[in-house]
Amino acid sequence: PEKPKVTLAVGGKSLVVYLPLTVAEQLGYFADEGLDVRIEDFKGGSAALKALLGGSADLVVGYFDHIVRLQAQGRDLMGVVLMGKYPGLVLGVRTELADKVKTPADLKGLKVGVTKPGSSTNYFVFYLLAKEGLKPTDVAIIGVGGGSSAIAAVERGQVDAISHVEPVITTLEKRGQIKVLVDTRNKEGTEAVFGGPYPAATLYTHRAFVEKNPETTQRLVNAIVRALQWMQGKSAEEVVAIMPKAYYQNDPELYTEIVRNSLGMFSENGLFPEAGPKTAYKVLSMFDEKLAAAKIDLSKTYTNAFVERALTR
Amino acid sequence: MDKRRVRLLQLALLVFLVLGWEFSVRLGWVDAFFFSKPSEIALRIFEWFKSGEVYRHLWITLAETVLAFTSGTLVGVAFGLWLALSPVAAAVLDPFLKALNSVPRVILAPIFTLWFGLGIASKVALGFTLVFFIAFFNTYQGIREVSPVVLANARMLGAGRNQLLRHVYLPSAASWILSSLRTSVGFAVIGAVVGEYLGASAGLGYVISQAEGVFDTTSVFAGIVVLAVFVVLLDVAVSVVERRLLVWRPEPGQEGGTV
Amino acid sequence: MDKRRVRLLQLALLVFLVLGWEFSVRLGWVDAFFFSKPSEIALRIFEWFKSGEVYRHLWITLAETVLAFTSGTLVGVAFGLWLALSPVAAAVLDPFLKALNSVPRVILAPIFTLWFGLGIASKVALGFTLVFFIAFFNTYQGIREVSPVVLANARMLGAGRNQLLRHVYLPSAASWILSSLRTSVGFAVIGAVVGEYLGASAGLGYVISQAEGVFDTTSVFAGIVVLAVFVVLLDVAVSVVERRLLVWRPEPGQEGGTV
Amino acid sequence: MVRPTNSTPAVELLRVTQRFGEYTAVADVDLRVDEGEFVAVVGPTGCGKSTLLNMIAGLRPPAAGEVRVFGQSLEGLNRRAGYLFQADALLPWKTALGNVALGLSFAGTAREEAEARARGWLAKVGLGGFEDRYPHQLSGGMRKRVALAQVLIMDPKILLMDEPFSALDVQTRQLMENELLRLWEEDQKSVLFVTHDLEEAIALADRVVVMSAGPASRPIGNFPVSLERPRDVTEVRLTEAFLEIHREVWGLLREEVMRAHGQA
Amino acid sequence: MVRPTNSTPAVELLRVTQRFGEYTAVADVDLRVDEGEFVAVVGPTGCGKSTLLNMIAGLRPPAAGEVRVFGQSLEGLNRRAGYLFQADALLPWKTALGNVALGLSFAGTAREEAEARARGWLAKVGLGGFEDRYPHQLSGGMRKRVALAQVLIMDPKILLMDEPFSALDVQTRQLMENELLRLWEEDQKSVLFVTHDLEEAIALADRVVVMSAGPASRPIGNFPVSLERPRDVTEVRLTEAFLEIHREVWGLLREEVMRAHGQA
Ligand SMILES: Nc1ncnc2c1ncn2[C@@H]1O[C@H](COP(=O)(O)OP(=O)(O)OP(=O)(O)O)[C@@H](O)[C@H]1O
Ligand SMILES: Nc1ncnc2c1ncn2[C@@H]1O[C@H](COP(=O)(O)OP(=O)(O)OP(=O)(O)O)[C@@H](O)[C@H]1O
Ligand SMILES: [Mg+2]
Ligand SMILES: [Mg+2]
Repeated sequence: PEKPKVTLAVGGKSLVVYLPLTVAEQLGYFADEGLDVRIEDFKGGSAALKALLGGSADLVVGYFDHIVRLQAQGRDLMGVVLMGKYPGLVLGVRTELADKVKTPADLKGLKVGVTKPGSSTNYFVFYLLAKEGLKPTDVAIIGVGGGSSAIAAVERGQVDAISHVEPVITTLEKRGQIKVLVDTRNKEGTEAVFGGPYPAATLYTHRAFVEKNPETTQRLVNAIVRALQWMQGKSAEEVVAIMPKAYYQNDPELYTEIVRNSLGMFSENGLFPEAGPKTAYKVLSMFDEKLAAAKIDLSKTYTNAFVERALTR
Repeated sequence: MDKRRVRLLQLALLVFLVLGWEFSVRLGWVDAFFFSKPSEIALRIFEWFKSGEVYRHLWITLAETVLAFTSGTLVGVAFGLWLALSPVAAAVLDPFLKALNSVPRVILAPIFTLWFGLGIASKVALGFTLVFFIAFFNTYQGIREVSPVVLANARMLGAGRNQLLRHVYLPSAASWILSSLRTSVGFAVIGAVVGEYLGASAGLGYVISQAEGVFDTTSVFAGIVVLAVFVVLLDVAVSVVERRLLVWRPEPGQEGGTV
Repeated sequence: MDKRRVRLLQLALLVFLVLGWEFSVRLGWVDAFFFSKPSEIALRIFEWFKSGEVYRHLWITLAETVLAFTSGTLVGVAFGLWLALSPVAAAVLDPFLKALNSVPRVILAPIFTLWFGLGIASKVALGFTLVFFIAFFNTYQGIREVSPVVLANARMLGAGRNQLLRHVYLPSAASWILSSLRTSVGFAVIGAVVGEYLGASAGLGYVISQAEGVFDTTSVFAGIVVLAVFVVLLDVAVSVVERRLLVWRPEPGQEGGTV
Repeated sequence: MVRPTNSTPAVELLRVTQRFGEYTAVADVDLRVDEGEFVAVVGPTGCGKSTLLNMIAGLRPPAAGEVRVFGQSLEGLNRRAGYLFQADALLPWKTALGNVALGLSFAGTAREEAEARARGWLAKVGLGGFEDRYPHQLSGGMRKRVALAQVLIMDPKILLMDEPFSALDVQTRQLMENELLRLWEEDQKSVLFVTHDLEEAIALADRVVVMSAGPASRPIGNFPVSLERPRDVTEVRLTEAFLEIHREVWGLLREEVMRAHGQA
Repeated sequence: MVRPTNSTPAVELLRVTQRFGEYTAVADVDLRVDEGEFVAVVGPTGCGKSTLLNMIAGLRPPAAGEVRVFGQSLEGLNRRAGYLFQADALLPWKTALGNVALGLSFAGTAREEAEARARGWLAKVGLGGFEDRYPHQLSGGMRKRVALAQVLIMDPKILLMDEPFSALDVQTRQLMENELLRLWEEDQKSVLFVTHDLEEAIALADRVVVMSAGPASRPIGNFPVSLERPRDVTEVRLTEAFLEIHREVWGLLREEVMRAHGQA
């Protein structure tokens, strides 16, 4: 390959949405392709993206949303393989309020926790409200952070509902703190909410990188696709078994549960469904005037060429 | 040395930095995505103040900073005094304090949320843990630097423990303590902003965090600039206190009688 | 006051804290999800060292800390010296430095990555920005505290600028500078760890960050404990330096001739 | 006027030794200051005079032996004593007035009263008008006088004075000496007065103690001064008796100093 | 032996004034120290003697008037002068040896040589064996002697001495005085010597200058001392000529001090 040493940036490597990356790493698929992949872990997808833009990382494993946003800012980024078909965003409500709040419409006047203002979890709430005819200002959005501070915020009653991703959701569920209202970890939920597939975890980079290093890109895609295929039909326990011990040692049961809840999210072959990017753009541009104003050629945000080649091997 | 020349030089330096920045961006030497442009940042700040939306955030951050600063300083100074005057306690607690000071506060955020909720208190707590140690270490050392002759004199004149504190230890350690204030003003702000950044619903850190989420570097820098101006103003306040407390010192070059 | 008693008291305090923690968790007063259990933490640390996987991380964090600490201290002291001896420069730069010190380093992380890449350098830079200011402010103040008589004496004896620095300013400011080292050891570690925490592929901060991602509080605390022990050891090194540099001081209660 | 020898001495040193690390400054010192007695201590520089005063003040306990104050073994600070230090010991952050009023305010005297009395004392030491100066704004001799007022205002029963007048010009010095004598005569103070000025020692004291050169210094001479009281320090210097004692002490001291310098 | 009056004076003050804020310490002072001349300055405490020395040392430029050194107007520090400060000015972080060797090492002398010479000087001031002590481990008089050695080792052309011997016992003081005279006579040093001891002033100097009481102090008396050289400081005190000058100066000083105290 043109570039046997590759640096991948990821915003939270141990997060379950990026599971296929760890699978490929743990099973040695990158090495099998003759690549020396170094995975740099960041706090959050936007930090990982900045590492790419700054030139210190070659590719990013992150959310598709970012590609769309950055296209609007004139950065020619493109996804080369899709790992998550569904965004995995979940809206839950504190158990005590479960009988009062049955749909997003009931959130009016309540405090909703999100990872960070301006993040996907935040827009997810806005989107749900908009679908019910409510305005963003009808709820109070509170940033609760990504990790256990989110748990703390719910348990202390600092927020009434929470829009978050794994592992926070399953953890809260297991602790009996929330009841899930809206769930996009699976096909039904995602289609009910977004009316179509919504691409999530993606391996992406600059178009220039892809053009300059087609072989390297191909091999990376090969490894990821192989990991996705390996995951097909595996049980949560089987997947957990190959994970680094650090991921599950604290509470294997909880981790297995999280994986089980998430297995449906992953793409079985890595292909971007054609409707996916449109859904993403539609949702994102609802709350971002700059994005709405920008002319974005969605066909440039991804390519299935590498995946197709990988699948024919 | 005169005030006006200093102000002029400062202005010149500022203009130079700002222009350098502006042109580096415009000429494409640095990437606007990461650095934005001073002109845009200025515009953004102007808009913030014009629309008035920034006041609420500024006010919250100010409150957090001032609370963290005063509580951290007071407790740090008190603790420093106590330990400096109780050698055994100091020897025993020393490694514990050092160890505590090395804990990255960012990691403690969940615990702060758990204990203090998401409101002002948890940000104040975060700032407190930064300010406290700076005030503590400086006070501790300052007290130990007290001139033994002056101390002995005050004791012979019948000073009790509290009187020694008030009339000897504190004035003597004043320049140490004030110096710690200089450093910790900045850290108090950092505590507040990082706290907001990690989870909040208002404050400058919140604004910055939100801007970061949508890659709005201009707003991020606008936030930083507002912050910085804010700290410089706070520091002026500290300087005023310092000048009032240290009237008794020889100004450099005016030490006639002593030399 | 004797060493053994101090060690015993420290041990007692440690045992008390650890047992208190353990039982609060076991009795359900505090939630193991957030606080883990000392016994488990100890076990985890033991496993880390047994399997040897922690050494690589420890080594990287150590390297970053030491680099940030030494570079930050050296540059901070040099800068402090320079400004303390050039009143105009000090007056001009003062607000700029204050403003810079107030910038939350967490927000700068992406820029550091941009400039210094993903390796050690960007973490060192983060630690540097913390250590620098502490060393700078303390040195600056320490230099200004030099006794005017001693200074005049050295000048009359023919000391040039560099000789004044070496024989008067630096020894006189030594206790200020050393005190800043005490504070900044902790901050150097924080810089390194936060840098790793925000983006890295190795180091204790990385370990902690990974653990946080899967709610492995035990590993988070294990990381913090390893860190803390590590800082206490670094601090012992600083103390040794301090004792060697300050032999000339009266030990408390030994100031016979002076009193 | 010869003072009555009181039964319990104000200060008594019993085989007192002081060490600094390896160095023995004073060894096996026996010394006694009766109530109302004025004792002057002279000796080669560095012999251990300040060391003695520090022990009597309770600032540094002796390595061996015992210090007794009014018959009681001294523990901690000597609360009956006022100590005029050899080194500059004013609080740099207090004005002259604040420094002089300090002891009174420690004792709980109301601020106005303390300041009024401090003002009076500053005038007595010739520093009226300098109330608001900080120590660094005063000359060496002025600082010494402020320190003098600072101690005397407290009216202590025992006065420890370490070269109090050496930074003063001759005339001011004599004014201060006379003032000191007046105070001492007014109420039976016990004074231990370290000086290098032999004439001053003889002119003021009831007894002059001569210390040997260090290390391991101790008193080697004890000269009672039987000059009339009240004395005027200027006039007394011209009497025959004065010159007699002066010659004696001088001879002994000279020997000691020569010995010390010979040793080195 | 009367010194020849040289045409360019070593130090010359021309209508020099010094102020501290509102307070005028010295005003319109004219003073001249010839090359090889030994001038003693006496005056009431706080009149401005140290202030004068500071100006001549170049540590604080005068508020008005001019200081000339060997005919040249003084800018910045006076590099020809050695200054023995009134206050403690040793470097606390250097041993006695290190302090004495300091000036030489600043001048680039090799370490061994500097230390050897410093050792010699310490012995001369009677402090052989105390080389390794830090200042805080020395007595007041010992520190003064270290400072003396520190200045004299540099062999400056102009010597400014501010009460150098006041902390020494009489005998050590006389040893030092004789040493100083010897040095001065060996090579035409110009000395400006501040003291409160009138006898010392007359015994040592070619000329005694009396300052008036402050504020706005200036020289009000100028007494040439025409005693034979070389002098022995002990013996010269007994001569008639000595007593004559002493009486004169004394009278003037007494008046000044009384005026000062009366004022206050
Ligand atoms: N902290 C100390 N460490 C070591 N030696 C000391 C210390 N303090 C005093 N000494 C020594 O003890 C001796 C006596 O000192 P002291 O100050 O009592 O002398 P002194 O009689 O007051 O002299 P002077 O007349 O010069 O004031 C000196 O040799 C001094 O060097
Ligand atoms: N920094 C200062 N600020 C204000 N006044 C000062 C300062 N330095 C000196 N003075 C005043 O100047 C006058 C002269 O001081 P100086 O130290 O020269 O006196 P001196 O003649 O050396 O006295 P002494 O014999 O006591 O040493 C004093 O009245 C003093 O209070
Ligand atoms: Mg003494
Ligand atoms: Mg003086």
